[in-house]
Amino acid sequence: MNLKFRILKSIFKQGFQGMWRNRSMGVASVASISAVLVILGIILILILSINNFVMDTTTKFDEVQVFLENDIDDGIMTKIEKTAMKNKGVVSIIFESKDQALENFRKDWGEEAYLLDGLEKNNPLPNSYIIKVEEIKYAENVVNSLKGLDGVEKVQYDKEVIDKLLMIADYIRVGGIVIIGILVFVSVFIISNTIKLTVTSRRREINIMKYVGATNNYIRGPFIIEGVLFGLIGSIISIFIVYFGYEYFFKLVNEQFYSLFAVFLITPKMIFKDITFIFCAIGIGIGAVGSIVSMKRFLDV
Amino acid sequence: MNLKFRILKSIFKQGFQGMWRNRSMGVASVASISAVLVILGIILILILSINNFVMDTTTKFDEVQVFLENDIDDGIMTKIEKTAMKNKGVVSIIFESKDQALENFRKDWGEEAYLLDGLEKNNPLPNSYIIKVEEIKYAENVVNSLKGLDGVEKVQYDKEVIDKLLMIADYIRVGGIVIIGILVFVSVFIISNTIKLTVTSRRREINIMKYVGATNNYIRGPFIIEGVLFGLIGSIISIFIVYFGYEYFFKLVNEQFYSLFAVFLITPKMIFKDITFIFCAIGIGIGAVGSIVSMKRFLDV
Amino acid sequence: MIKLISVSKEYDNGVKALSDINLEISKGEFVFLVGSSGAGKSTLTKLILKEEEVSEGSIYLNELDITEVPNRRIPYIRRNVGVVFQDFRLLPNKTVYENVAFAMEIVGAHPKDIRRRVPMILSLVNLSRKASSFPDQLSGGEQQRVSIARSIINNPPVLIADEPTGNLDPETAWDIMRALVDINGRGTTIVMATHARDIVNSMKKRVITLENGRIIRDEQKGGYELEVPNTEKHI
Amino acid sequence: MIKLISVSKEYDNGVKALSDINLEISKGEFVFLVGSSGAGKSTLTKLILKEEEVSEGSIYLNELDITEVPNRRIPYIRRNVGVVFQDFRLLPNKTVYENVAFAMEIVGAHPKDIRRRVPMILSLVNLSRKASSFPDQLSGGEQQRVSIARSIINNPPVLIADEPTGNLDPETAWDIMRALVDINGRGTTIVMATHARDIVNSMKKRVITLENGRIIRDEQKGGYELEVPNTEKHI
Ligand SMILES: Nc1ncnc2c1ncn2[C@@H]1O[C@H](COP(=O)(O)OP(=O)(O)OP(=O)(O)O)[C@@H](O)[C@H]1O
Ligand SMILES: Nc1ncnc2c1ncn2[C@@H]1O[C@H](COP(=O)(O)OP(=O)(O)OP(=O)(O)O)[C@@H](O)[C@H]1O
Ligand SMILES: [Mg+2]
Ligand SMILES: [Mg+2]
Repeated sequence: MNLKFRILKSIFKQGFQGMWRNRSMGVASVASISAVLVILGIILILILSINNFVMDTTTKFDEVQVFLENDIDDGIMTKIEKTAMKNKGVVSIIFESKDQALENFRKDWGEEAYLLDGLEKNNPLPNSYIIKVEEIKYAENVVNSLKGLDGVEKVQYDKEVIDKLLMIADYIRVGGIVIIGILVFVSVFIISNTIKLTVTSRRREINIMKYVGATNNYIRGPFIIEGVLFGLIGSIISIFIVYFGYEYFFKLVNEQFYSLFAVFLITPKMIFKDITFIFCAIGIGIGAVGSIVSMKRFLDV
Repeated sequence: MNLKFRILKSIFKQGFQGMWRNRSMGVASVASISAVLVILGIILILILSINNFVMDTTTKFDEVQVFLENDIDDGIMTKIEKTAMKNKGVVSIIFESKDQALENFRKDWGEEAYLLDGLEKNNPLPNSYIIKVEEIKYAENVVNSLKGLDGVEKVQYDKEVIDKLLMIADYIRVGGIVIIGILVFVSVFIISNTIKLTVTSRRREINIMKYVGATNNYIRGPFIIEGVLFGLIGSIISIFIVYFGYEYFFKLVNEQFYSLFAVFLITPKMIFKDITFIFCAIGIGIGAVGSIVSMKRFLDV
Repeated sequence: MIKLISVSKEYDNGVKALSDINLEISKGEFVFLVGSSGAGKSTLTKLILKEEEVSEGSIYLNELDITEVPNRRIPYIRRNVGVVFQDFRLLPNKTVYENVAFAMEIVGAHPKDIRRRVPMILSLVNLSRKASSFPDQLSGGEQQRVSIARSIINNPPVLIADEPTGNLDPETAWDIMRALVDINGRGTTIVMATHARDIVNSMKKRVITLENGRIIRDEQKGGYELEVPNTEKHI
Repeated sequence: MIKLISVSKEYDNGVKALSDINLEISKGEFVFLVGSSGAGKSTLTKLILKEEEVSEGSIYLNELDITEVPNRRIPYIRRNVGVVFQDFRLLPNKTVYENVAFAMEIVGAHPKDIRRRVPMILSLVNLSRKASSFPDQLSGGEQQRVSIARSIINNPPVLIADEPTGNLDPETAWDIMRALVDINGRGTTIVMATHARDIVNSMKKRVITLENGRIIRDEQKGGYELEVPNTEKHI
């Protein structure tokens, strides 16, 4: 027990010492790790923002409109309202009178609004309920529950547009995951390669340790600690660069272009935790695993 | 002359030999270079595709509609046509009768088309010309030349939408250039770092050469050649991966989702030349410059 | 203690460095290994340390056939063998003190023992002043003495020294030899490959002479006598 | 040929390796440099090669003050000085043949000359069979001989050999010495740092003795006599 503890302590000492004494190589290696992670961060933000934008757009279509028959009594209307509210995900239900509807049309149409002139007297538009749902996926149920109900003439939602948007969102999500997956893979590859180059340049040292009678674990230990520290430092640097860089950019965009872009962009806060987690995991993980794997070859002596 | 040539020849020999004899390090270093360039390639494609998509969308708005007064004679119409055609960038000019316009409205409106019922008898829509321009920027001139002309009731184009789209396109282009700029910078950094690690691991060799009386240029030569070869191999590998990988992906997308995505995506052919050029420039350039810079420190002995 | 049974070593490039070596060294012996450059002395020491694998034959260390030992166990075998390498093999990023202490740390020695023993051994090889120097700040002979210090720090039962005096002046070389004799007197088996004719001749120990990878002479209380049967022309 | 005027060398870590060295070696001389381990022999050779900078004083090589020479010119100075390094310094990724040929290639020698001369020198140091081996496939003595071969391949006006026989058996060492004498006879100035008492004593050449960074003796036809005035206790 005491022996093991002493050996462990000595391994840690060697690890920190080794890192310090090889700092010129270490700097290059940490810099590469940071650089790769910065790239990963930029892409992550890019893809999350695109995703965000698409998701944001879909929420603009998250309503179901229920057109009512003319002249129905309050009982029927209450029943429709209640049925609608019973569905999961319903956020609000708003009554839109036929006059209001015409007015809205007029606004929407803008320059072509004159086409609607003269419709006021014999307004062909129906009264309706506009039901907002929390997320688009809840719309389908609402529609089904209301269809065929007494007093309901027609239930309408932008199924086509929504389906298309959801599909696009899906593809972007899948595409994003694929791209990020590739990037993570490539980052891992570059980082482990960097570690490999660092370890390779010290193969003679590893050999000497072996010949003096150090066990593989004893030799590996300090290198793993070094690798982990390099990875950790690299990821911390990249987290700082990505987070503050993006915060600066985000502010700039917000101040200069107001809402135009801001809605598309994911907020720095939202990504901070993810990035910290992902980066540390990659940096430290690859630092450790990379050291172990790249040493394997040199330990067989 | 002959002496210089012999020395040059010997430098080349050493370069190729050095690359071969250090191939295990070389593999790691080439792999890193390729990996970085592959990332760059993916991002390049992503950004170009987004740009493409936006540009594509703007071309959907590249038309000006000229509404005509009722019952004007052919002379006036010819004159309008001629004036329009005189503008730069006009591609086609198509007459749309009021009946045709109503029919189009009906199609566009889909479910709400019943609102138009009864308008046939007293069609309030005007006859019009639809003028297609090559690029959106030509629209403004067309509009100005036609405004106020005899028989022209109104000239309309989606100025607001178009301006917004053009602005977005601009921002995306700038943002894309910035991101790609950062990426190129980071790639350069990683590659030169990798070269540095490779060179550092051979500092002893460099020292020995110096002590034996080799000039700095003589020592540098083979390393530069090695660096260039590593860079070249790395970029060729990455060009292959990116090009064929993307071609495969592009085909897949085209087959599975038809036009839905295909229009967004830049075609592999379109990027091949750019990627080849950029990658080779980065790979070879950094291979050479990286070697020179990282050797500097070790040559001062 | 050390027993080689028809050991041969052929390197990957086809060089036959040792052929059919049979040899037995008992516990507590002091053996010189002599032979001209390239005769196979270092190869023999490398085989005992399992730095290289035998091509044929077996090597017993303390009754244990080390050619059969699984990789995992090799470090523990090496700890029983102190080695002075011909090319020193010091860790470049560790000071003299740390290089010597390293051999104790890997076996988990107590820090107190390390702090006591390392300075002692360093003063034995006359390097106390250089404790905090790095190997590339040392002269050739100083590096060699660090390697010697490291090899004996753990009181190994076997000590293999590959030309431990090649970079030392005669005076210092004799200091080292006295130290080795002292260690040998306390029970350590010593095998020393050397070219130092004076030393071999005056020590009157067992001398094994190698030539072209074969043992051509093995004498108790022998001397340094090299016949080079098939030399190429001399200038 | 070589002239040192009140040269001192203090290393970055404060070690004073040489103090106030005054020395003149004429063209064609053969000089032994002796002294105990750490006396400053290698430091002296490193200064002449400009591997290290002097702290004080000047060094003239062929009337040229090399301490004043701009960096750019250093390689051309080094080409006039063949060196056998104490630690050999062979290029690990080049074969024996290539290591030796390298010294010729950097001066732009004609390939025909290289192909003729390299095998000649390799056979001189008895390494013809090892021409295509890499340094780490050689024994210590073989590496040393490659280093010797490389140092003399260009017929340099000055040859500095830092313990060129440390890893060689006496027989081979004498072969090398004979070769050096031969080269010296053809006009090359030779400075050889060594611990080989036998060789120094029988050659009857000029012997410069260093102790603690100072010249304590400088004798024509001298012998290897080291007094170690202030040694620490011996065991
Ligand atoms: N790794 C290797 N690969 C191939 N051949 C080798 C290797 N190591 C040594 N040899 C060859 O094996 C032979 C014996 O080498 P060894 O190092 O045992 O000689 P040695 O007796 O120690 O010589 P020295 O006194 O010069 O150190 C030599 O011919 C050498 O060239
Ligand atoms: N790079 C260096 N940095 C600091 N001190 C050094 C350096 N090189 C040598 N020394 C010290 O300078 C002194 C002289 O060293 P030098 O190598 O000249 O000795 P030497 O006479 O060649 O000894 P040996 O016979 O052991 O090779 C020694 O005390 C050594 O520790
Ligand atoms: Mg040997
Ligand atoms: Mg020396």
